[in-house]
Amino acid sequence: MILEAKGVSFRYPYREKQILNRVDITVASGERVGLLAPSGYGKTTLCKILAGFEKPDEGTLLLDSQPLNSFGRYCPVQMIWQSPELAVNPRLKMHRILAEGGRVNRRIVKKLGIEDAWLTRYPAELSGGELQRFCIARALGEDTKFLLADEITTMLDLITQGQIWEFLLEETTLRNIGLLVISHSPALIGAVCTRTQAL
Amino acid sequence: MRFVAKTSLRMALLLVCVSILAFALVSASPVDPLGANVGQAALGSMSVEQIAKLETYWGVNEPPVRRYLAWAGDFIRGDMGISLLYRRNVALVLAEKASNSLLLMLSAWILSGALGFALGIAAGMNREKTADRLIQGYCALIASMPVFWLALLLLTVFAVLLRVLPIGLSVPIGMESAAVTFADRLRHATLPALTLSVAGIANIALHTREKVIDVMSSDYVLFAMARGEGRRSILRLHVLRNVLLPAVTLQFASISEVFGGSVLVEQVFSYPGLGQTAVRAGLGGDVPLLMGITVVSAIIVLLGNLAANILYGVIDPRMRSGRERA
Amino acid sequence: MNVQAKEPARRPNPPRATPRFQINRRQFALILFLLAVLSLTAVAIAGDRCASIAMETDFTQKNLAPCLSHPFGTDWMGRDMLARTLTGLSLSVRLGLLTATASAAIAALMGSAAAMNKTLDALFSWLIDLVMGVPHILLLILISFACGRGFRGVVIGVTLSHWMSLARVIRSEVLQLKQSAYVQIAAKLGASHLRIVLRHMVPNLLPQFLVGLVLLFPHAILHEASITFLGFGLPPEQPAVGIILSESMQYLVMGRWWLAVFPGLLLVTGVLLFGVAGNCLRSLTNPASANE
Amino acid sequence: MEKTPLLEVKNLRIAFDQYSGRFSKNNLGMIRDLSVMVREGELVAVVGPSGSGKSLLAHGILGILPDNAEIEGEIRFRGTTMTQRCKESLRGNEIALVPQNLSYLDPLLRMGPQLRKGKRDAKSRQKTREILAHYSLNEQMERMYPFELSGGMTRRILISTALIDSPSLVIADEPTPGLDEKLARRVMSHFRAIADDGAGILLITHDLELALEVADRISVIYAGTSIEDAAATDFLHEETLRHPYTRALWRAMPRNGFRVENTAQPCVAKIPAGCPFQQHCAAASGACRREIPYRRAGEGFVRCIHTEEAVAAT
Repeated sequence: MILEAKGVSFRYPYREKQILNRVDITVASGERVGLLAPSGYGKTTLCKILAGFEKPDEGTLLLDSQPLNSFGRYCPVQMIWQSPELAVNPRLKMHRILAEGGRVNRRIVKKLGIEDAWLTRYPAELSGGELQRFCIARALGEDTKFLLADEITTMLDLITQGQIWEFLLEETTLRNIGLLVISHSPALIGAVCTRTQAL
Repeated sequence: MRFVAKTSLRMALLLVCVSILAFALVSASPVDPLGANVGQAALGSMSVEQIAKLETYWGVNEPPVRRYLAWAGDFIRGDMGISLLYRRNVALVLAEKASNSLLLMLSAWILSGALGFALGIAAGMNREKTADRLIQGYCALIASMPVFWLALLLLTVFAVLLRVLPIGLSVPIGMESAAVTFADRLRHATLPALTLSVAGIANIALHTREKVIDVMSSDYVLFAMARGEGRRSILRLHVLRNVLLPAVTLQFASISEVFGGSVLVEQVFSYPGLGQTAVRAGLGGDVPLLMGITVVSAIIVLLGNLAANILYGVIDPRMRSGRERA
Repeated sequence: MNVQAKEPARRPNPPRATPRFQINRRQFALILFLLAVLSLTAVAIAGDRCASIAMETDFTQKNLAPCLSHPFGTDWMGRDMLARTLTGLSLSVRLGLLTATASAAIAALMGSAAAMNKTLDALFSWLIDLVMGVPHILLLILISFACGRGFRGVVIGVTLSHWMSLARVIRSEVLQLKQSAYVQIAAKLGASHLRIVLRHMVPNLLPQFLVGLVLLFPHAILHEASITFLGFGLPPEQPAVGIILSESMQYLVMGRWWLAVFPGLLLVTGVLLFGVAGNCLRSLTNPASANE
Repeated sequence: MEKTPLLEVKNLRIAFDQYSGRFSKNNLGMIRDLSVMVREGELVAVVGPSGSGKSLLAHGILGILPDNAEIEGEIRFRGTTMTQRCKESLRGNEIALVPQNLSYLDPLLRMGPQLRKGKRDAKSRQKTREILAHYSLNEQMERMYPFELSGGMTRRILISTALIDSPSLVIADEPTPGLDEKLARRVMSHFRAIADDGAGILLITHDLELALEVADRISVIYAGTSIEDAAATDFLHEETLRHPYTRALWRAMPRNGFRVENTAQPCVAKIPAGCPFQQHCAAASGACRREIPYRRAGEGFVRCIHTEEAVAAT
């Protein structure tokens, strides 16, 4: 499968700055594309557009030549956010948050190092790194074909970072998932990606 | 400048809507203007022609929209109609009553604002200490107290038991209006104004306290402490600066509360101001007077809101530049 | 609790109170809340029971100062003031319940509708500004006037003039939830509209709504009393607190202070209890210290 | 032989009273046993995973912990023990803090008075101008509000707030989160320059790679406990590091192969007695559950019973 954005432009309402200006990007299944750009270059916005959270002002977004919303309710392109604290409902226990992603494979939960004791806790009782693991597991439902990782380990310490990336490489290779990695660390992108694109 | 113009326009439109709403409400009333003002007995003894003449005078048979337009047209020309109770031009009645109320409301507004702000700062800076608990307790008590009961209490204590202040009215009874001195008027306004002030403090004090606590637990005050700034410097440099604007804004926006309070207080003290007149107009079915008071008070309230909006929009640097960018 | 604090770690937020009082604060709030609710229920029932005593006139017992058999004294018709006040307060509490609930329902409806649709939102903010443009008491007078005074006028007036601030809270809360990352993500994960509302929106809104509802009671009760006091509310034969206090005015000058002081005191206590209940509920559901 | 110790923190413990259930409370130790030392002209980086209580260290030294915090242990400045009053008199002149981000500046105060803490005398004005000039910020900056600053300006302004007091100790609390690499490097070089001018710097960060570029020594924290203190040069090779967690950290660095193992910190309420890392350590034994001293090892310190020095000592 191929996820492609063509000539995407975007600016937030009431703000002058054009965030994205005619951006093209393509990610194919099994590919790991690194997107390298300094802060403030609309990387997160591009991610949100690719995952269908925002509509571009101009340009098209196609998955295998079809619009994204033609794939049913579960979106085959899933995004993992920079701050996991915002991505989970603070009033739900972790096992229910995990269940939001449909049937999440036991293997994924195990591989990510999610401990059983965490499942009965609330988000506020877990650290950022632990929460991020849940968000990743949740985004890896059976129908996920593309994964967008927006600075997902920036706030984490090196070891947690490494753990998460090791898992993601293995899992996306196994399931032939296309991965878009956004980071401002060239070292990380160099270690993880098969191809780099500048914005 | 465009912002001010835009806000003013919105307020003017709102005023029109308020008058429509008020007119709709008074028109919906089952109170029969003829019955209420001429009296059922008098009505019974009148001839059909006389009644018909009166009906045209009150516009009973005209559709409400036409009546409203006629009223609004007159109003813009400065003619608010004739008060049924006072048998005088509404504008004249309102001018007289408003001058009485103005003294009362303005002094209460300023006094409660200043005192409330000071108490709020004191409470917020001494969070969870005795001063704070006392102020909070006072505010909770006042907020749970009907204003008119507070007025009754003060009246009992100062006018009935201690006899230091007059019971009511704006001037001594039976005195020629020429002989009334400003001191007399002041003495008569003291109790009502005091009641209004005491009641008005709670809101602004609690609000200011919340803001002070927000500021005191902000990162920038933490950093100020880390930089060795003392309590006094933090108060002067950060707390006052960040709390004053919202407090003043709130005070402008709370003019409606002061007016509401004055209605009750004037009733208790038989103080002949706008509030008491509103009650009489309502009870007596005096539609032109009621409409006049509603529109005038709406003007006061909306001007207060306008002032609040402009204060925020013009003074706060963040809002200022946010608008320029937008 | 939030111990493995988020990075960047800053001061752990809650709770900020002094440690001395902290141990029991939560339990204390719960107990206080239950006590407040219990005593208000007791008043509502007691007042209803004394309704007949409140109407009994006994001219041999008129104008009595507070004594053992009549703790609140009697009025010029020899009616027992304690019974009258309790009946009045009971009426106030029940009226408050009715109007505050109706007002909160309007608020919930208006607030969530405004958050869902832009046109409705503009209309909504206009409507709020409009209602707030008329001083509260004057609006009550106008509505009461439109309804021809009496019970209906009070209920409609108080209901229609109290929904604004809660509606604003609900609106901004719904807007925030709609914008929140986790709700958007839930939609992308295939959750249905209903599921999002039930699982993400309602649980987050409910506590706010309940607290707002309870804190509406005091306002509703005070405004009902005020408008009745002015003569626009309940009819004079009804033993309502507003009526009692309004009648007491003419006797104050004669030194019959008990006619005003005790009924007012009881009303203040009732209103305070509602305030206490609301604040306890708020601190119990406060997201800053809840759920840990 | 060594430069004078400016700041010594010994066996610091910071705990909080917090609600653990709906109605019950307990006392949680966020910092359990932390020791660190900064000498004049030295840049020491305190590095640890998220939630290891690093920022509290800064707040503890400056005496600005929230009311419900308890603090134990010893903090010495130039050899004298710091009491709360002593901290209050030292902060803002001898000791300065460089905060994380813009939220630490008063949004309604222009930068000039903000930098001078409201002082109006000619001397402070002069000093403000000098410092702004030093960081190539122009004088118009003084008229600006915090929200008007750009990203790069913000960093320089935040550092300026500390230097206005000519402190002998600068504490920087996560000064680079969310910055791109170029900007982060530049911020770090500013700190190096300040240290080279003679001040001691305590740099609190989770970014080990960046810290290694400028720091003289690295102090590693795990689960609120100091586990190793080593010269930055020790991080060139895995063998010169002493604690198994530090070694795991080293292996996880992208340049050293990005190898990872599970090192998740235990939840604060469930940290075992003895070595906090024992659950993930291959060499863990029963002895690791006993109290383990923070002992000198070469130029630094380590808290592990398995290091060669420790074995040799017994």
